[in-house]
Amino acid sequence: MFGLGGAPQVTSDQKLQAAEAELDMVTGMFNSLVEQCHAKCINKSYGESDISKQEALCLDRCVAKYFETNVQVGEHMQKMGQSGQFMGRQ
Amino acid sequence: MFGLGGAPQVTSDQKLQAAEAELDMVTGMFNSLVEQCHAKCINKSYGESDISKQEALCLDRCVAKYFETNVQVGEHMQKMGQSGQFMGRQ
Amino acid sequence: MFGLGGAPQVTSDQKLQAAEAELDMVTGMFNSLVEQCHAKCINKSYGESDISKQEALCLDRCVAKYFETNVQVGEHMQKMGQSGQFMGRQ
Amino acid sequence: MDQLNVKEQQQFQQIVEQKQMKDFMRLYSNLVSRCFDDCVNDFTTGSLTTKETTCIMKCSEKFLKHSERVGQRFQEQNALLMQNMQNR
Amino acid sequence: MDQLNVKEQQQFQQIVEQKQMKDFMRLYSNLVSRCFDDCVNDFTTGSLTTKETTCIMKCSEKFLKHSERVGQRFQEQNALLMQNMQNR
Amino acid sequence: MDQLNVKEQQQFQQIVEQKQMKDFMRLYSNLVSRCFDDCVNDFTTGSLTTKETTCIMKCSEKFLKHSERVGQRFQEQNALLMQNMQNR
Repeated sequence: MFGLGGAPQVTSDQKLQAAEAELDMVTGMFNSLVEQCHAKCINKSYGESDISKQEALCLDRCVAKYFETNVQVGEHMQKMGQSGQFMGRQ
Repeated sequence: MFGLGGAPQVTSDQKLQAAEAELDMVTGMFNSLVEQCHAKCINKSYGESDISKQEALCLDRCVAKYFETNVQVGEHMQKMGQSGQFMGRQ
Repeated sequence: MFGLGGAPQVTSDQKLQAAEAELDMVTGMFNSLVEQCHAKCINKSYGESDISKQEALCLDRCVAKYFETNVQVGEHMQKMGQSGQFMGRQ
Repeated sequence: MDQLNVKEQQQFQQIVEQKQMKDFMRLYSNLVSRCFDDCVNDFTTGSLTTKETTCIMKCSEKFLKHSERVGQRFQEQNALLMQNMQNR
Repeated sequence: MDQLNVKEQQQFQQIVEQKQMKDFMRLYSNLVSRCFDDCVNDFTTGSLTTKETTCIMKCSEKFLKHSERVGQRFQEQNALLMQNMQNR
Repeated sequence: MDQLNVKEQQQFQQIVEQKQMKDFMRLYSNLVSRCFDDCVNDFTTGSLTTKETTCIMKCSEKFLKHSERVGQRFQEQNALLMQNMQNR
């Protein structure tokens, strides 16, 4: 998802491990998205088993804004990483 | 716990993996049960280190109702799965 | 961290697994510490990107008290374990 | 993922398949936990009341529809993201 | 689980044993986190007060008794469930 | 850890390195989830507002500084603990 998995690695094993770590992260993000958008958008009185139009609109925007957040944080971290503010020191 | 682990599989490896996944699910359920029944039944002022009679009764019912919920959800999902409403599409 | 990893084990595999389990526990503790001290000390209005002096002091004490809690619980569990009140029965 | 050769892709596919059963089990466990948490809060009785059972059914159906919709949007956004990264 | 043959059951038993140490460590970590969360909320001091220490002791004992009781009920209910599935 | 011989220590070092990428990814995911949760709560718009973006930047910087500080203290306390255990 973030174009990882292609660092200067050599063995098949390491490439597979990187790919697996990436898969785990995408899965983790999806699970977290499901939880968070449920908390932010879904009415928990369960009068209906269907998702209302309002809830559906909220969910679509919730996912879109989560991805935007992801991109923003990624770019910001790269900027901070290049300026040597974080990483390695931690 | 759900009679899984016996699908049309061939290798020992796959059978062991299915059994391990099932074990992980049962362990996960137990951990979640411990957390949830603690939240629903246990007084967090900790005046006593013993569980009161009222708390004990609440815990017993909490576990029983959780298992009932588990069965209900399982049967409901199977019904929905057979009617083709979910699974595979997701 | 707790001097585990040195029980009467034989194979390299078992020793490595014990060491890995210990590593996982320390990592888990650190992650939990990050979460809990954030909840207890950090102002979430995010007017500033810097940690205030007050927040920093709170964090330092939060980590120290967490370690103290860890030691207390460890000693208490050992005492209870020796008196045979728990473990094995569960 | 295009850095993996054919053989590595096959191995990776196996890893993906191994994880799918776990993912399904986690979805199921989450469903049970969530609906139990939202619907069952009265412990004066030892088995589920009609009201609780109804709530659990609606909750679980709604949660599946919810994760289905979030899954669709997730894939769309992910595809969009990959496209943007390649066009840069 | 009866679909596993004897050799597979031995291998599975090894997996179970590997997981038990992890389970114990998780129980321990949960205990520390929970009692820290419930008992320690004053950071005007740098080490535990007597009141906090007392709370932590009672909290951890109570949590162990709690998980022991939940564990017993869990096993009973699980046995019941397996029985019901075989009698169907 | 001193119970491991040289070869075992090398193997253990490999395990540690394998976990580091996972740890970094988890830190990153936690960061996104936390700042999304704390900063984005208005869904009358479909993309981030300026206010939300500012909040996310500050939240993520602050969270990194936070985990850095907690990490330093954690290591100090851990070193202290190991020392105390050996002196007993």
